[in-house]
Amino acid sequence: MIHLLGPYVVAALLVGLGVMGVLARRNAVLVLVGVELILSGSLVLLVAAGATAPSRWEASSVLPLFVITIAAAEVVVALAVILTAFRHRGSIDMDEAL
Amino acid sequence: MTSLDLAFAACGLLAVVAGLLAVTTRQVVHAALWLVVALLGVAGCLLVLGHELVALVLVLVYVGAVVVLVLFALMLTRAPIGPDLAHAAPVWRQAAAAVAGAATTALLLAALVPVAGSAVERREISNQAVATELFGTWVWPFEALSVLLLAALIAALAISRGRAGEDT
Amino acid sequence: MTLEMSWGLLLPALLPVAAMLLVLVVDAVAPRARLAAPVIGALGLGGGAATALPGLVGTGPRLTLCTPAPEGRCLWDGGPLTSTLQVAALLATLAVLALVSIHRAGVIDVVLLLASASGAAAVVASRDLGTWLVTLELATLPVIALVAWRDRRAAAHGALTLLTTSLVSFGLLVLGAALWVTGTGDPTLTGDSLATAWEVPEQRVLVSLATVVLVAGLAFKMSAVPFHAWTPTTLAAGPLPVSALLASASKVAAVGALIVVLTPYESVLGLSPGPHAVVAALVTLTVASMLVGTVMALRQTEVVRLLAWSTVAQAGWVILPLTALTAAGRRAAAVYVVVYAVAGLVAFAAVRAVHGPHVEDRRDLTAYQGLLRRDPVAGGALALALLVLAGLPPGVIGLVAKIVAIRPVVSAGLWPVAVVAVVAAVLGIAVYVRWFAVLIGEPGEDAPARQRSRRASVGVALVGSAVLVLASVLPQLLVGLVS
Amino acid sequence: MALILMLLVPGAVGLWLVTGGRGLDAHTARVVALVAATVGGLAAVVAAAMRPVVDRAWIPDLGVRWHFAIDGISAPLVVLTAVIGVLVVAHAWVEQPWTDTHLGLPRGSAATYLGALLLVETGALAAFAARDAVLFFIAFEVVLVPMWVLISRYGDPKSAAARADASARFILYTAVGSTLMLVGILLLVGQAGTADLDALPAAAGALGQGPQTLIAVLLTLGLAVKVPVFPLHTWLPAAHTTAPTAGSVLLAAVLLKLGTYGLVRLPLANVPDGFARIAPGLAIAGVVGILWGGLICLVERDLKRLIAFSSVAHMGFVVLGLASGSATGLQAALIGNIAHGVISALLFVIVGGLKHRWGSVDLAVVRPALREVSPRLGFALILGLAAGLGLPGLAGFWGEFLALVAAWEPAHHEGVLRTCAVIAAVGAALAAAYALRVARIVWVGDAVPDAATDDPVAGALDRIDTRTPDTRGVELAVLAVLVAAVVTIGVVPHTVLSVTAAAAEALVGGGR
Amino acid sequence: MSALQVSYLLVLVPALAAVATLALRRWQGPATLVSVGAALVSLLLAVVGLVVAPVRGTDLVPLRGSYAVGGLDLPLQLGAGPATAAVAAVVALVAAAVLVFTRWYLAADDRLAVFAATVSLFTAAMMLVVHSRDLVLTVVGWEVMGWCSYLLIGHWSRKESARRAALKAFLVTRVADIGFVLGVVGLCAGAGSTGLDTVVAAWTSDEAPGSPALRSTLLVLVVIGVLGKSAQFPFQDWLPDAMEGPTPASALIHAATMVAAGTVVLAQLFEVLVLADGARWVLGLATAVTMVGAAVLALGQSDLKRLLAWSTVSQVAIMLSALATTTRDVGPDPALFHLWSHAIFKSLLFLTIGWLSVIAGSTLASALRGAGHGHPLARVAWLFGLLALAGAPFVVGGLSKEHVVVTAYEGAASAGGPGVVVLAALLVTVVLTAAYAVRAHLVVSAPVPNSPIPPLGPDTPGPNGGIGEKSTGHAGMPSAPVLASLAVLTVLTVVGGLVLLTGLFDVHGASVWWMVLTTLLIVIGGGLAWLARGSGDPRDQFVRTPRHRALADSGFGADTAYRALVARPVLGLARVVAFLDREVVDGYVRGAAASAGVAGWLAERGHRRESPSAGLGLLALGLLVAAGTAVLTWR
Repeated sequence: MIHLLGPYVVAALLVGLGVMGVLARRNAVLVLVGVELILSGSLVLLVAAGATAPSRWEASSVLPLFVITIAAAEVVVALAVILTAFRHRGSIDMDEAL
Repeated sequence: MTSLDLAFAACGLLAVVAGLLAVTTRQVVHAALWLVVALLGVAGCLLVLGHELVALVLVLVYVGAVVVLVLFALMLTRAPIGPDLAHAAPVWRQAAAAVAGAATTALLLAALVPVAGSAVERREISNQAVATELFGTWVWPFEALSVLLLAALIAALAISRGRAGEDT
Repeated sequence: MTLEMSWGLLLPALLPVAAMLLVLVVDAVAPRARLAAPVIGALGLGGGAATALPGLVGTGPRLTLCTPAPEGRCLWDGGPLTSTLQVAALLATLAVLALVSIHRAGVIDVVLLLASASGAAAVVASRDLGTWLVTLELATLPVIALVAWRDRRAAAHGALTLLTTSLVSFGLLVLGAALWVTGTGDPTLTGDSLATAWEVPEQRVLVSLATVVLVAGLAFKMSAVPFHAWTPTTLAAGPLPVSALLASASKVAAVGALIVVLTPYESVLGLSPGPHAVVAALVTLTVASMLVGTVMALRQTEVVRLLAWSTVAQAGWVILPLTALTAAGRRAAAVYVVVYAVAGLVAFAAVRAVHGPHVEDRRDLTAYQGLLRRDPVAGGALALALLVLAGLPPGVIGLVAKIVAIRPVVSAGLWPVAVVAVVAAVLGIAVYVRWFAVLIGEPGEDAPARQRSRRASVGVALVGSAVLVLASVLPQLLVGLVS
Repeated sequence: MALILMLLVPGAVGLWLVTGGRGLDAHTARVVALVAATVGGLAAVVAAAMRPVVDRAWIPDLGVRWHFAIDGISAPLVVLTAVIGVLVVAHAWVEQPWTDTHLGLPRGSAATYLGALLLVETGALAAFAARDAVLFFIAFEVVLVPMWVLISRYGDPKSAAARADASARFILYTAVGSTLMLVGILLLVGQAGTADLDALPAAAGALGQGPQTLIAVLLTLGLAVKVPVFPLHTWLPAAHTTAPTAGSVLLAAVLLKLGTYGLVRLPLANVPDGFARIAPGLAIAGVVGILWGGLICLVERDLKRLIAFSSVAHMGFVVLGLASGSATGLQAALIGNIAHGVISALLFVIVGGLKHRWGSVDLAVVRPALREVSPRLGFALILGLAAGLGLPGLAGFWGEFLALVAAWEPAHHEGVLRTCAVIAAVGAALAAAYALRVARIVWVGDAVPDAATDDPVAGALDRIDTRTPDTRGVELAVLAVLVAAVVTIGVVPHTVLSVTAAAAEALVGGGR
Repeated sequence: MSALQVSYLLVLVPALAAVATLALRRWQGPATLVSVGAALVSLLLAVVGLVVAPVRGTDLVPLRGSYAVGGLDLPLQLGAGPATAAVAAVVALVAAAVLVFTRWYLAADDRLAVFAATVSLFTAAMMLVVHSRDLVLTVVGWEVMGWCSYLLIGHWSRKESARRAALKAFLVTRVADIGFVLGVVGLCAGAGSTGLDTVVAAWTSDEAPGSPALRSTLLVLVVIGVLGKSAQFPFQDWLPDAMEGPTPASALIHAATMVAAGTVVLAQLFEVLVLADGARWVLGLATAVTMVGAAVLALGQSDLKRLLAWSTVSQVAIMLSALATTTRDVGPDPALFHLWSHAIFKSLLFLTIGWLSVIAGSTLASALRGAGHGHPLARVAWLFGLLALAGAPFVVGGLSKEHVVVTAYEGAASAGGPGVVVLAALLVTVVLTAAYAVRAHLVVSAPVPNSPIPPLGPDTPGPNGGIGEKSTGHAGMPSAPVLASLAVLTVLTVVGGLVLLTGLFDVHGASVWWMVLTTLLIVIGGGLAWLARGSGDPRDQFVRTPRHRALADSGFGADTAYRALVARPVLGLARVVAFLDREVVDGYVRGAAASAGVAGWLAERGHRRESPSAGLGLLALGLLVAAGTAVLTWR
């Protein structure tokens, strides 16, 4: 037996922290960290949906797998872009205007 | 309050506290490391919820690959080992970010809590079933995912190699 | 699990992928064959568009990837609306490929364009969250790379902006998807899945929130205010063809994705779109986009920035009919975005024909002084595109598109929104007529020299203009596509 | 056939002139344009007499059809537009804005100018003939860009800023109106389920009071900009002052008519109850416009602006007639519309000619008496002024008189409309005052100093070309046609009234 | 030829003549011949009309069916009755005489043909008013007359005073026409038709379309228009100024057309007018004030042409007063009869003074002293004209004035309307009229030989603001046709009263007692003037100081009052409105443009930092907005 309140609260907190991280950080890499937190919060939510009742086509298991993979792909591109930007701008400060 | 609840609470607490530190710490490398902790906490949560496969993938992909990449990126962009003063955001902005985060949390809680209901039986999820669905029903997006990965690979390669001077 | 699958319907998305793989293979086998990649790419895109054509005329359901009845759900819908958007996205990508110009297009350009095109073609047809998420990112991610991989400071900056916003938008999309699954227990974006959740008030709230978050995430891709900040930076900094891609194919994909999200609501809300959260969110987006985009465009003198802000404004116009949450509104949005994509492409192509590939050129409005006399072909195409964007005859199709866009809103009783649209339309006329006035003026002395390698740009501009003229004479050709 | 010819010939030739034919030399372009305008005009006259119908699907998904027909209400306007179309093209022999160089810059080609004229004519004809609400809107919009080109490109060569301001005002202002009207049309069409103007009144008649009022407000607001009704008139003086003569003529004689015609066609015909509800407001705006325009004309220095403001006043009478809601009022509005078309066209041709001769039409500049130096032009001017002040026997009288009668005995809101009638009658006296002011200054040369030697403006007098050449040739012909029209409508108003009678009766449901 | 056909022809012939004359204006001679010929044809027609004039009470058959404009019928019919036939005849006569005179008087004018055309048009308009059986046609003729008077008065447009006088004449009458048009509009709208008979029938029936108060108001409005056109108080001042026009124009305006039109119209509306006490009071009071005031002013004028002008004002007031006082039984014919007689003697007077002024070079009394010497016909014409003006018994003017006085008495006796006031005013006026008539005669026939004053050019005003007459370039002896027409008019002045024998005018017999009384009054007035004749202008005995003279010449300063009360406030208002239009009404346009600009500026400031994090900041904003709307609106 498990209460669903727990996962929901954790998910909400993680997403909130992620939003905060995205907004507060000036370092582009650390913005990524915030995004990862939002994603992990969402994962908790997704998984919780499948933990108690069978979701259609096991979506609550499959979708997290997709999300993790997409996120990995994104991170790869993101880091490449960040490195390029660093190469050209000399910094990855998000506040730096063009 | 069941034992599962307790276990979940522990993992969740770990994840949240680590997440908080990850978004607030001044030391960029620490932020990445705290992220690892937070992700481990999340993985624990997933385990408690019965999704071993997802938890495993999370740990493998995120902790094993993503965070390492992040660390590399931090190094390559010459992040200081100590507190990163160059990228310190002003206090008002941190406060605003905190407010935005809190608002998001509140919004989500306001929507989620009413549907939480009472304790329910945890469902056993068989990896067999997941695999069947993944390669049965979900085969089409799964293939699309592979294309995405390929494209991302090429993209990352192209970006990091660059092409000097020329423009389209 | 067995899936009913008809390959024909999947071809619009599959052919570009196949072409992409083929390009990679050819490149590996014969790296010297420089022309191979663009040609294969063009064939893939053209073929994809061609295979989508039957959907334009076909009647009856064109569903595939369906699970068995009775609880069957389909993951893919290749109906007329989808096919229209697919054709538009694929052809727009083809036009961008042409703009990149055959000689310069490297393997990487082609591959990334193809990947993006297949993502766009797939996302508009998807009916489940998995496909939707994956293909939406497939449509987006290569574009970021396309912006970034040219080795320039401005491009890198633009890419960084695009990247961060796109990452956050992805986070929002996933969050929205999670909420949706939590609310409905169903990963498909269909009316059925929504209807069951609609019965329970708490779930209804949850689902509404999910949709709002999804809409917010998509607003990034559509560059709707307030999720638009990347647009002027990225469009102005990136290569012109990629900006054209962002303004056309990417926008079509984003609108398609938005339509996918909103379609379920037609069954539950369409009849009485009152003060619902989803409607409120859409109205906010459309009003803010239309007004801010136009007002900002009014002040720009750099033409790409002007086009970028006009993209923002047009995003508002695209969302406008969707606020009605009716089938008519959905179709209207498709028509509008297609018209906009064509006109935008023509405008970008004309700009490229005037300035050439060098972004560092002074792309100022003054460079267009008297263009219609100096360069009747590019000038004429640009003038037509501007009139279409402004919605003024002889750009009748632009006017028809505006009528089409306003109609569902008015029918749904949201006429105050329509009145805001009136203001935006008038400001928009001011924006485009300002440029148009420069075009038809007398040539100044300091006009930039005519570019040499501009055949491709002029060609794209001419083909686009031909489409616009044809559609102006017979709007039914375009309007009728989606019904 | 006649309908198609009427729309196709000027439209196609106009489009060709502004695109492919821009290279044509001025003479060829003029001949081509004149032939096109004449053929189109003849076709229009034939169409107005034969009343053919064209009806085929265009955008089935929007329910929009190519549905053109001419009825009693549009027939006089179609003929007016056709005649004015020929006249403005012919006027290109007199005034040639493409050669008016300022600062040594050429100003576009003759072909573009003539093409724009033809396109405006086409748009107006299409709007008058359209029997589909959405089609009407599209045709309504067609005139915007060519007219904008005429103002911004071929307008007053002296001030580029004024041209930009006036043309932007014109296009944005009218776009506000037309888009509001579009919202109204779409609301109407959506509620009634058809866009066919023949079927709309019946379909929309069943609407409730609320929707009717809303639709009427939107439509009326939108169209009031075009009319223009006070206080939405401020685009008009700027546009008139800046536009070339032909542009002013088209603007006054054709484009303003689109507004009133639209008011008749859309709100009055389709949502009569709603229109009746807002009629008092409209009537008040109309009479305020009468007074407002009349008063400004008493002190306005620029003659073109003055005539523009007098247009505001005259259209006030038309609006008053419409607001009365009776068949008499409708007839008054229709004949007032036509009359204002020919009178203002006449005045603008004259004033344009004067501006051409004098360089400016500032009334404060001392000039010789027109009746002395160019009697024919002077005669035309005094006739135009007399018609403008509503002298019986000339065109302007009938619209004003009948509007007053209609407002005195309206179909609704008797108190408000009677008051409006009284005020409008006062406005008619103002019309006399400003018309005579112009006559006194221009026609009889009030400001001619008796002794030029001790006059401070004597120096200025020397610079002015006092040998104002009299009108001749094409200009004379244009003036003669307009004068004939003014007198004919004035003496035999039944030429217009009998055409519109049946349709007007049908529109307001058979009399009062 | 039926009376109807005659009436149509009487309108058409001068109108067509006007067009033809205008078309031929390059050739002055033939052009004027055409108009003179047409005038003579009209005269002939009018005489025929007198013969075929229908018997009283006969219905007129319309030539064709009526038009309908919406709910309004427009019969647009003409008609003729005995009185109208007589009025038409005198109009035709005066017009013909004026045109004949013009050909001589303006022979050297380069715009002679235009003048003649205008006169023809003027005549046509008056004929239209006279014969109109439709209020719209009445308005048409009414306004066209106003316009023609503008053209005629302003004929010498090289002269500032003429330009101003023309403008003033038109504007003053036009302001009064606000009332006229409104009244007509109200009457027609109420009756649902513009046909005169329908309107009269509707408004006199028991089920009138409006309350008696409304009826009275509408007629007051009509009366206001009439007061304007007929130069009655408070609109009187335009008429003396109109003397700036050429003398033939004055003759036409004063004698038979414009100022008399009000009488004709009110006579047409008589059936309604007698029911409208308010209108009768307004008319009676205004005319009473006018007839006395104008007579006083006539006595004090330094310019004989202006004297005649004021006498016109006074005489027209007498005509109109008859309409204000007459009872239903008596009817409007006394007024029309006075119109008839006034037309004859006033045209005679004007043409004579035109001739005299050519001799003297000015119309100032000082210049005209003794101008009658050497021109016996002129002296005789002048004498008989003045006799008629003064109302001497048995000449035409005396007869008609007698009838007016009797009418006023009967009106006062039957105790309704403003009869008493009018009667008192009439009696005072009789005295004053006799006085200024005697004065006018004394000036012209003074034994002092004409002092040679050089003829004045048209562009230079005469001394004291007098009226400079056009030099005609001949020695002052008119052509034979002119002399003939003067003779005809003189004869008619004497024997015109015989028209009463034809029964065209339906008037009651005059009372011998009243005749004796008025004769007495005339003798008193004339005697006083004769006694005061002194050595110079007899006026000097009445008006001694220059200040008073200036006051008299300026018509008690009415012009100043017009400027102060009407012109200046209106112009001030116009300036205010122009300012408002520029700064306030246009303000919202510019405000919209400016606010778009400001919004753009603000938005641009908001987007100035194109840093990646700015986008994220906007995201936060967007999220909060979305959350807010979601919370507020979800359901």
